[in-house]
Amino acid sequence: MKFILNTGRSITQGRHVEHKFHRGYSEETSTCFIHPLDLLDLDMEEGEHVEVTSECGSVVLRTVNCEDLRRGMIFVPMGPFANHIIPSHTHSTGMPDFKSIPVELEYTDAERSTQWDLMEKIGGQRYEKM
Amino acid sequence: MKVTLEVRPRRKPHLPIEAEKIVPRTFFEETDGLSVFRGNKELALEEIFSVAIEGEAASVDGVEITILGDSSRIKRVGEYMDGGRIHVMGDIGMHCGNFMSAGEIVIDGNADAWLGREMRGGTIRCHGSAGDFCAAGYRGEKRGMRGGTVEVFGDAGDFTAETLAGGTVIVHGNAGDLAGVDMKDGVLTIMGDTSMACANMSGGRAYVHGTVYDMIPTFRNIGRETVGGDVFTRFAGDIANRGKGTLFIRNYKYMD
Amino acid sequence: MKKCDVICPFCGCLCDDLEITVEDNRILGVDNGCTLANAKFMGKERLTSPIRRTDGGWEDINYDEAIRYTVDMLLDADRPLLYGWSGTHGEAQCIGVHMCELVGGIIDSTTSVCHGPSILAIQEVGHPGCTLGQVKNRADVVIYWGCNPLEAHPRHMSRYTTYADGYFLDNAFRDRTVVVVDVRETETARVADEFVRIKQGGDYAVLSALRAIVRGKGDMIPPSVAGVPRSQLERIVRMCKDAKFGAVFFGLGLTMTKGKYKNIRNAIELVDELSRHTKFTITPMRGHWNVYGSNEVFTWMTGYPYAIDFCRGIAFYNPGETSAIDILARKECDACMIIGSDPGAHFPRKCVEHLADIPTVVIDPVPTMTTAMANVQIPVAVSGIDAEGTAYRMDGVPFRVKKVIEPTLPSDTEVLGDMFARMKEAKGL
Amino acid sequence: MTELLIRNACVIDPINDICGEIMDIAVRDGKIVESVGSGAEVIDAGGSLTMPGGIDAHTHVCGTKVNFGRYMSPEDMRAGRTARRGHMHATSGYSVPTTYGTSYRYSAMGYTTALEGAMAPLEARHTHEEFAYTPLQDMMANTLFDGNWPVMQAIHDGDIKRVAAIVGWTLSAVKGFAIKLTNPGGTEAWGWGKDVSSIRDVVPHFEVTPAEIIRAMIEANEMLNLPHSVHLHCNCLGKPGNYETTLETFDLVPNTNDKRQSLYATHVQFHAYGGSSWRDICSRSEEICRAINQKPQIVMDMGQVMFGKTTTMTADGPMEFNLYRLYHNKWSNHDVELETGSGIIPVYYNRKNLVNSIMWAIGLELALLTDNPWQCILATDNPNGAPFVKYPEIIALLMSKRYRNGVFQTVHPDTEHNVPLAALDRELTWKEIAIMTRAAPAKALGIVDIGKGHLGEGADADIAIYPLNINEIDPAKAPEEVIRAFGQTDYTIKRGRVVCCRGTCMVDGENTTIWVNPRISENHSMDHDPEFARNFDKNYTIRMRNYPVQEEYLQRNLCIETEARL
Repeated sequence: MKFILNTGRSITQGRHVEHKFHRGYSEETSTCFIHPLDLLDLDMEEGEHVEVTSECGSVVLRTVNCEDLRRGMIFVPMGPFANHIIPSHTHSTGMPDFKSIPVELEYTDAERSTQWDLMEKIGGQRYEKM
Repeated sequence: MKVTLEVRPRRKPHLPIEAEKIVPRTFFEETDGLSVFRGNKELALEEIFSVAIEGEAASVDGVEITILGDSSRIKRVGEYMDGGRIHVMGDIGMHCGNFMSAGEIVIDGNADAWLGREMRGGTIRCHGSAGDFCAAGYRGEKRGMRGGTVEVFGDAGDFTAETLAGGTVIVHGNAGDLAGVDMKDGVLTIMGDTSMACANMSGGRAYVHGTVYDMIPTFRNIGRETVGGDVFTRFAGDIANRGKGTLFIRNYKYMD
Repeated sequence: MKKCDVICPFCGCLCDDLEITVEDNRILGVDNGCTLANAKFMGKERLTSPIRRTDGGWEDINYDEAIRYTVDMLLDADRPLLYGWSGTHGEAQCIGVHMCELVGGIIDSTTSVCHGPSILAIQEVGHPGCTLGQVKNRADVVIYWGCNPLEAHPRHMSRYTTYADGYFLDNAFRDRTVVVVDVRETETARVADEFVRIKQGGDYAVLSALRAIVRGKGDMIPPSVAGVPRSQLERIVRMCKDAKFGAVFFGLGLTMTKGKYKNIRNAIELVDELSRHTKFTITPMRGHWNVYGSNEVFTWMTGYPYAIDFCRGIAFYNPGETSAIDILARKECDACMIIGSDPGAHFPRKCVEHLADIPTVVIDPVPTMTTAMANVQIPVAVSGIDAEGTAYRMDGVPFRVKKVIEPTLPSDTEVLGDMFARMKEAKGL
Repeated sequence: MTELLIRNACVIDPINDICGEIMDIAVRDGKIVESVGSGAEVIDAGGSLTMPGGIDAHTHVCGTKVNFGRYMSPEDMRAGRTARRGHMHATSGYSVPTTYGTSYRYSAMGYTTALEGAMAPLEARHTHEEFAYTPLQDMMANTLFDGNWPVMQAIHDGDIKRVAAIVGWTLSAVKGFAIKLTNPGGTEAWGWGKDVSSIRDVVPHFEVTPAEIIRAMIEANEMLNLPHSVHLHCNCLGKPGNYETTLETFDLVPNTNDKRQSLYATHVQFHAYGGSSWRDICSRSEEICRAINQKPQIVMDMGQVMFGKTTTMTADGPMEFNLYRLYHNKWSNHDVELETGSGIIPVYYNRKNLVNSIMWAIGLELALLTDNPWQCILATDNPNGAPFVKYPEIIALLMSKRYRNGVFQTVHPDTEHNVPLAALDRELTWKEIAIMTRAAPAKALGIVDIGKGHLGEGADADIAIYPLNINEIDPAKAPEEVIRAFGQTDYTIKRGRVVCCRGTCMVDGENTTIWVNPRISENHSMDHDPEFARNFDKNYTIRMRNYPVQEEYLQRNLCIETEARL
């Protein structure tokens, strides 16, 4: 099903900004807030995972009901998960479309990655000394 | 005088090359010791291009520059061009034809952003597509392109003809968001579709032969009018801005 | 021991009334701070030594090696990018500009992914603004547009707007009308007097409609604009015109959506139009702590607020071309130094991928997502906790942030100062 | 110990009554001395005009408002860019250059000291930060009090001592130099989108008038024994007919200080308009100068307008909004809580425009009609009337009737019916120019005693050597020589070091911030006033404890301590 992806700050994301290797950060930034009726249409229950796919990739997120949203829009707190699928095009303004990306949602039984997994996938090296 | 510049392969092919020297007047005046920049490194023209020059020119208009190879990251070609001809066989990087006042630039491939920025005169024809801010202005400057013609045979990006203040812009394909935004004068023609066309326009004329999506709600519908055999809806605006522009549209759709 | 009137180093509000309890050079508690401030002050997971990426792991190195690596990297590069700056204080940003000028690189701050578009708009039409105290003491209409202060700037409403006392308002909470415009019904929207729910990407159209209504041309507006009934727009315009002092705050909901900086331009022009009827001001909700300071410093030193390209010696400015996202996505830099920000977490993947391809140094107290992309990371003291310096609030008011504990690591100023000295030496200056 | 000897200097030093004498100047450790040893570095001035370093008594170059002018103007930035070279950093900008740009260009013109015209106390740290990056001039900051709440409350209560105590506390807290009033009362009214239209209007809520503010501040200024007088940007700037307000304001000023004026009226050109609208605006320079000539207690600066592009910026928020409505160009505004306002718009002064032509003429008339050059300082209210790089042209206009007439031919043809300029034959002398650009500013600012504006023994060795022989050049006949020479010194010497040589700056530089600290007895100090502190923390959005500018912002600095008489 087609949705518009919106990203932004959340207070939990903000609390973890200086603690990005914590599980809490990973949890929060890999959450897909979605209208309960949309979830119903997807034939899914809250807490199940979705694969969210944009023109430039896909990522697995965990669904959470949220009636703040209009139907057809999902919200993902800003972070490495959302950015995994956000196109880099800025319309030559310097600013990517962090808030209005057309995406496709599909149920998946796959596990979510960790933030370090995502980084390693694109050539990074995890740092887990702490 | 025929100048042929063929782009050589580079070790860091993505780093842009700034080549504002590639303009007919430079070659008309002096062909030796020309340089271009890769980032902070000044390089001889020959390091980036294989250069061939044939013949002499009696005036700047007698100089024709042909650019071959992958020139998609070569920026500022034709900046301040005041005569002669540049023919780009492939794609061209940003800022091609900045401040151009006369002469002709023909691009067979695509042009990157800011094609013909703040152009004053002359002609640019781009047979592929043009990037964002095609025929537009500079940051903070009230007036963008002021004269000349930019014709794009493919699509054009967002903010096409932004702050247009004179001259003619023709896009044969579609234009991105906000074509003609803040335009003040001049003529913009889009044969395909665009969205939020001519927002905040204060003067000039624009024709959209396709559909305007997310039509700005503050244009006053004047009625139907036939232009060149096609029936358009004529709008006046942008009323939000005391605008005195005229917008002709074949089809439009508001975001209601 | 309690330290009073401490300035928070988290968001652009720069709340300066925090009380920090310190014993044995350790922070035990934070009073008056929001949850974000608490997390920042109480954070314990700092790096204690510079690290270098090895084949499949990390090793500790000393400061001398780490600084040498960075200096060599920047001096060797054809087009280095010096990015970040919002998490550090002004004095360090000044050194950063000098470094960039000397090596011939590009300097950009997190502005380009927050209020860069606002700056582009301001450069077209100006900015009718004010300090936050004007709003606190006078504003009877407050509009939050595309922002969610309760989550992003948790004390904004209690210090400066809704819940703050106002000198000219008898009962500030009752006498102020708060309007929220958003696509989501956020926490902030729920406490507002009026919530305007707008369709995604419809901000520009709604702003244009409001401008036309203010100008008395409302008759031509379609009955619904981007999901908002005309009657609601008309009500809001009445509210604004009747205000004694109106204040608009806007966030990334306006800068990151369709229309980009032209949305902001439209919002500013709406405020200009309203200024003909009553007092109105507009303020961007700057997010990352000292991001506004980076704009101030870059501006007085280079002439431009962000995205400055010194490769050709003179300053060249063209966001969209010289801004960090574009440069990384187009692979147009060949080395990168990152300080006081985390593009690994906050940039689109394609940009982060390029960081993995080029030599990258991160200057940051804690491991971040960008750490994964770094060749070297240099830990430093945290501005506002164990380092001091200047920071600018979202409204341009400068503060001197203090140390609340004694540092065990060098500050940004010291690390960058050392780098700059070595660069000058290498260049024979 | 470093020593320098300037030989064969043709010196004009009005404060020491030296006019065109060929002499040597000896310098030791940054000060002018009687003589130096044989090991001193020698500069042969070869008979060139040598004067104390220039002092700009009113310029906007550092701080929040100026920086916002830069921030919003990338098109101005690209109009003047230079790359890093030697000791010089990269610069950008024309009308609002970067701090380095400002500093280098002033230095090339022989200017070594400048007064920032307007600093909002709340944002003082910003001004001081920029001072640190304006390395080749000693800097001081006018501190804005035009809409200061506690001050207006104390004036309303009739408690001038309290006014003085608040001002003293604030100046010392923000490391300011002098009291600046910009459209007094008007900036507070602008907090509601309103303005005052005369000095008798009542400021909303605070129930005081501009006249009361001005008078009280003059009195407080003298109680505090400040080196400079009140520095006033009169009400009604830029409005046709405003000369009446200006004259009424002048009538408020007592003659209370025998060392200097009691009021400094800044950019008076903008306050000398007759008429009732833009259609019948005319010059009232004669009336203004008649008043000035009768009132030694007032010193003014010209506020000269020059044709071309510039940026206007002032704390006078409502005035800028009026300009915006006139020009429809971009407009910025920045009100500062409890203190003041500010506004910025770019303008283009067009010689084909009658109003602009009249403005241009009025500035010159003020200088030519003021009998005593000590009472009229050369300035453009940089960048409001014109960028300071236009000073050499202004000097030429004042020294050459022929040049003036030539330019007059190019302005709007109706100008001559609205201004007396064409009838003025006066041509200023070298000495008068020296007074208007260094001696009078030093005296008016009260910094002669700390060694500014003259070349006597003990003075700071701030010296400008211009490539010009005054015995060979007739300025009336060779204005282009005057412009060239004043545009670029052979040597600009600051604190005994050559800092700029033919336009190239030779050192990184390190300026001095000059500020005042009035000593106020404990029982009057705001530090011990619980009511002040309570209201401060209640009304400001900054804690009182975080408000003062910390020592860290003063690198080199010179504090003028005064004894307050409360």
